[in-house]
Amino acid sequence: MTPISSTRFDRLIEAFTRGAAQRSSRRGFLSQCGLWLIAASALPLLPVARRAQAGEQPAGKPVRKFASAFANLAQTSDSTRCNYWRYCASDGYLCACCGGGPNTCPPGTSPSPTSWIGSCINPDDGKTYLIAYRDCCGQDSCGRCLCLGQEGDMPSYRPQVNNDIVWCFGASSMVYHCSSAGLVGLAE
Amino acid sequence: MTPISSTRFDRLIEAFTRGAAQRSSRRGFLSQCGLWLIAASALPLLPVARRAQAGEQPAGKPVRKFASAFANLAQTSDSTRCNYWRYCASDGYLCACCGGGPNTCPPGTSPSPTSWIGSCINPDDGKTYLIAYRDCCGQDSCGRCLCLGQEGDMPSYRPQVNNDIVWCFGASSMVYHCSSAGLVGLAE
Amino acid sequence: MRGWFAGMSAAGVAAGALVLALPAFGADPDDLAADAKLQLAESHVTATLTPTHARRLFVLDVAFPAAEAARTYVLDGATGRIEGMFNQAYWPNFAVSPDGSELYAVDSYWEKHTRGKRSDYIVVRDARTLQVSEDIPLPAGRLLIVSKKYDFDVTPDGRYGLTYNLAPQTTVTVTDLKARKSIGTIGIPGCGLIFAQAASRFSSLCADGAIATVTFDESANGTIRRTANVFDAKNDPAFEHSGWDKHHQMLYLVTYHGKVVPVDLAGEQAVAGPSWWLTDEAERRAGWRPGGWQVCHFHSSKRRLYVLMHRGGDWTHKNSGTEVWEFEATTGRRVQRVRLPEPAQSIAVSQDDDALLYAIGDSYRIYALGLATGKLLYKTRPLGFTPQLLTVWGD
Amino acid sequence: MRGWFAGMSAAGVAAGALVLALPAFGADPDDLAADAKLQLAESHVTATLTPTHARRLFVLDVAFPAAEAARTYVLDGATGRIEGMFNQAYWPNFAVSPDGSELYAVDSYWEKHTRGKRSDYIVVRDARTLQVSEDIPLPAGRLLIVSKKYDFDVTPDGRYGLTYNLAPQTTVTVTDLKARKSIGTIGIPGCGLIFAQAASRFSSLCADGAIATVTFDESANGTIRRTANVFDAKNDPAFEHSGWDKHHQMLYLVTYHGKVVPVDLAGEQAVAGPSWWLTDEAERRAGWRPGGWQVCHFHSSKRRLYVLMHRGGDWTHKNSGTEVWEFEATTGRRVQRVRLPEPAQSIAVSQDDDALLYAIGDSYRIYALGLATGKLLYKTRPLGFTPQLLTVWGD
Repeated sequence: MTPISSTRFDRLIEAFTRGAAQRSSRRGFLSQCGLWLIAASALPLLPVARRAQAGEQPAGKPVRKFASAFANLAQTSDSTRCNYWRYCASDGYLCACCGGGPNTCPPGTSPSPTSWIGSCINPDDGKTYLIAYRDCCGQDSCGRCLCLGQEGDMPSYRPQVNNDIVWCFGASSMVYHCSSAGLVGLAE
Repeated sequence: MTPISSTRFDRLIEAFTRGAAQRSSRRGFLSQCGLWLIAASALPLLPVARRAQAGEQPAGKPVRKFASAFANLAQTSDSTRCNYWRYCASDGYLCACCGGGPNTCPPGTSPSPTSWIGSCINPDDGKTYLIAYRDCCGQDSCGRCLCLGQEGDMPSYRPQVNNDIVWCFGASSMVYHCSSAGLVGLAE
Repeated sequence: MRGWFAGMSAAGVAAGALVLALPAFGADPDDLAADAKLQLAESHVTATLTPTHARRLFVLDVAFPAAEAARTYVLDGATGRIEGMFNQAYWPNFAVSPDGSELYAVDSYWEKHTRGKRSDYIVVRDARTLQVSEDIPLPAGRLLIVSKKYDFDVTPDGRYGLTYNLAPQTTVTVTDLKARKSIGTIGIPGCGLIFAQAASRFSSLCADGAIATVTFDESANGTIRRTANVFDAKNDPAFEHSGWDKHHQMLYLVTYHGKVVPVDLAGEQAVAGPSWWLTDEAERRAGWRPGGWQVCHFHSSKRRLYVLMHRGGDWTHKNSGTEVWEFEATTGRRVQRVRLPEPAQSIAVSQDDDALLYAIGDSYRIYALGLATGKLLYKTRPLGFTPQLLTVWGD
Repeated sequence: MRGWFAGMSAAGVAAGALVLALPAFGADPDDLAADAKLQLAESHVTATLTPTHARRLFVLDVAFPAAEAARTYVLDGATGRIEGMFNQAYWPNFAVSPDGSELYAVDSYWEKHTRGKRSDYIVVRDARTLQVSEDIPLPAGRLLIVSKKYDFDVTPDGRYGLTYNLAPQTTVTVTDLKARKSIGTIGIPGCGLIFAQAASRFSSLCADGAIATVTFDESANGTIRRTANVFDAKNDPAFEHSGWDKHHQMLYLVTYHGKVVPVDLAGEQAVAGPSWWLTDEAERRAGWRPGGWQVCHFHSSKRRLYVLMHRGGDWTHKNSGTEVWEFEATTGRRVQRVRLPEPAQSIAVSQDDDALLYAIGDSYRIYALGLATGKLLYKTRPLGFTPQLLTVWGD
């Protein structure tokens, strides 16, 4: 694809994604669990979600196979659950519960033309993959399968790593519907 | 007040209310429990409300002091509960839970300039009073204290005795907020 | 820095051929290899629905506590899977075009969601993409009422959409769905609801228990023929959601007390047939009667009537039903009683041969049962805020 | 028939003097006496709120599952009684004017609720009637994000409303609230959030951990002065809802790990003071750290900082807090730990001497506790869909 970095919008994306990519290539703070990038206007609000989150903080230490806490609890078979492996950096309503899938927007919505790249460990092969997180935009909240993610989520004055922003910039509508997560390829 | 019955709108109100009033003056089908007139865009939807309604259908016969089933369960002290005596014909969110009262609209809303007249028994003195039911209009559903009434509720092809219609005709807004119930006086 | 660009492309979405250009990084040694470009392993597409079929289920959520924000969910009725959703607005209606290609939403919007200028439309959507193809204005407005199915109907040929209004006269606005234009309004004094049985004809129920049949022309000039009273509107009114067999132009009025009045709507004037009861005397003594919101539904090719039933006293006509009773509409013979997993407000029946019974439970779950077996196929998680009405293709 | 008329009148509502003219019935012997007219025993009025006071509580419900339909509830903080409600729109903000006379809602509307033309406004409402007095357009738009308090602030003199935007540069739009007009937009590259400390000055937090202070003139020309980094934005960022003492122009940054960085915003350039910890080492080992949505609040005259605390590991900064810890902001001394009846996402403290602590529990109940006693005053029933932010006068 031709870079379209001459527009004002592109410069924003560039600035965002550059920062994100730098972190993703490190064995640091953020790369452990993949990037928690702007994939959704996510929000830790439903009591169910809060409890689920709380439930992931066991008193004792669980057996940890991977550096990523998310990956240690992840599965690769059911994309309608919060712990599907690709969603390590996703936050919001899962498109897979709303008529779409991890890389498909539900009918009546469209993917934001921009996406963030996160990296998630596939627990089956232990390898790290790059994931393109896109919001599907154009209908109000789908309201199904709210997944709350926090790992790597930073305050919104660091927008490139904040998961509360409505990431529909450049889409035909700025109305957030759900969050998707397309597979890019091996991270390294 | 001067009747303003020369408008098209008045003729509707007249037609509605005449029918209603005829029934209310009878010892018949409808007058027992007061009229279930158009006081609200009411709707038996919340599970709580449904259960409450179901709970009012005991297997055995309760002790009945009044002909009105509503009056037999009514109280006169707490206007934020569904069984407050004036609400015998009301249906919807109670204004008394939303910053208003039985005869007061919450701030930011206004009473529909039109009202329906029902008759409710005050269980303290056993007398029947006329009640003016008005919707408060101008904000979306207040969402508090949904009370489901059915007694006297008829299908909407008899609009004067149907409780599903948004009764904000003539108000500055057709958006339903809550249901109020003002005291008119003794019915007889 | 310029050697790098963001992972984005034009949203060539429906084509499904989106290739993601991946960051090619610059000089920072901590970055990935410079100039690396990765293809997106998967395309990122927008799903389209399969063509409308008998087991598609549309659930209208009126969202009572936020009534400006109603929506319709599209489900695969066979599995309960959510296939999509689209927003509706304030106390909307919904219908499917007879050929299944379009969805019609009747909606009222306010300029600032709950205030400002109001506007009313029949919103036409493509049934496979859910994209809006037209907002057809309803200049005469429409009645705002907790959504009832038969405040909107479409003529069997798909030509006209008919919307009910009360402002203050009771009227029906005729919209030419092909020309995308409202063509006029017909007064139906003293009557309400719309049952559109023919290309240029609909019937309504009247406050006195009569049936009014309106035959109209292409300029929305209507001729009304009223019957004598066919039910006792004062003491035993017919449910708004009575059994409607559009295919055979038969309306099976079901009354609060459980009587059925078959009405033949084929002609310019309706003709009522002999009434029968849903219940026998013992069942009535035991308190069995119809109740709920969408109380009845009809299977047209089987000519069967389905009714939500519960035990209760007078004025329990909106109580949820614990059972669905199935009747041969032409004979009044009861075929079976189906006990529901949970009391329900609304039911519908798919119009295919191996029909499914759908129900909206009080917990707002959607249930599906096989009518041949009476077995539960699935229940969904609670859906939306206050799901209210069910629609299947051809109902 | 004309001898009768309906019980209606013009809605002379605010005056409270509505007299209901009651039906005087006609000739039907079954009716009430002909020509009977009854006075309404009560007037039918619209309530107005008392003037804004220290214990009024505003609860912003962002209504996440129907985000177009957010709303703010007005509560009597002393009792938990709902005093009113008004609709907001898509991911809104809210603030009270410094003099308490007006309410400001920052809202984004779509022409058809979720589609069509978008428009952004600061909506001005009278604080006692909740009636809209003006929709001030925000022609440059605003950032759509799950509502955060400091994406909008009002200068202490009440003159300017400042709204944050990211499209794609990060900017602040300056609106003259007295002239009811947006006057311009100021770029704040690399920074976000708005803490308005003076008549023509605000500060923002920057992605690198610096503080930018903008001094602007009446044409919205701004001069930016940045500090060196005052916190470690990469490894231990400061919460967006840190402790903000507008009265003393002091921002108490609270970090994910529980450090406090006091920042003096009085001058043209911010000055950071020595940092301190919310926790001692043993408490940190036990996992105590701040978390939630509106994590902190501040009591200005007492100069006390309140922080929602929980036990958890890294990346639990949005976990609900089980306790609120109270600190002397000037010394870092902990005054008390208040155990909440239920884990909470957001807290606020009334600004009067006998201060109340409010919390939004995970069940969406609002709790109030007396800070002097630690005793629970009340809990409300669950309020709204997803109540998110609390506002008190003078916070």
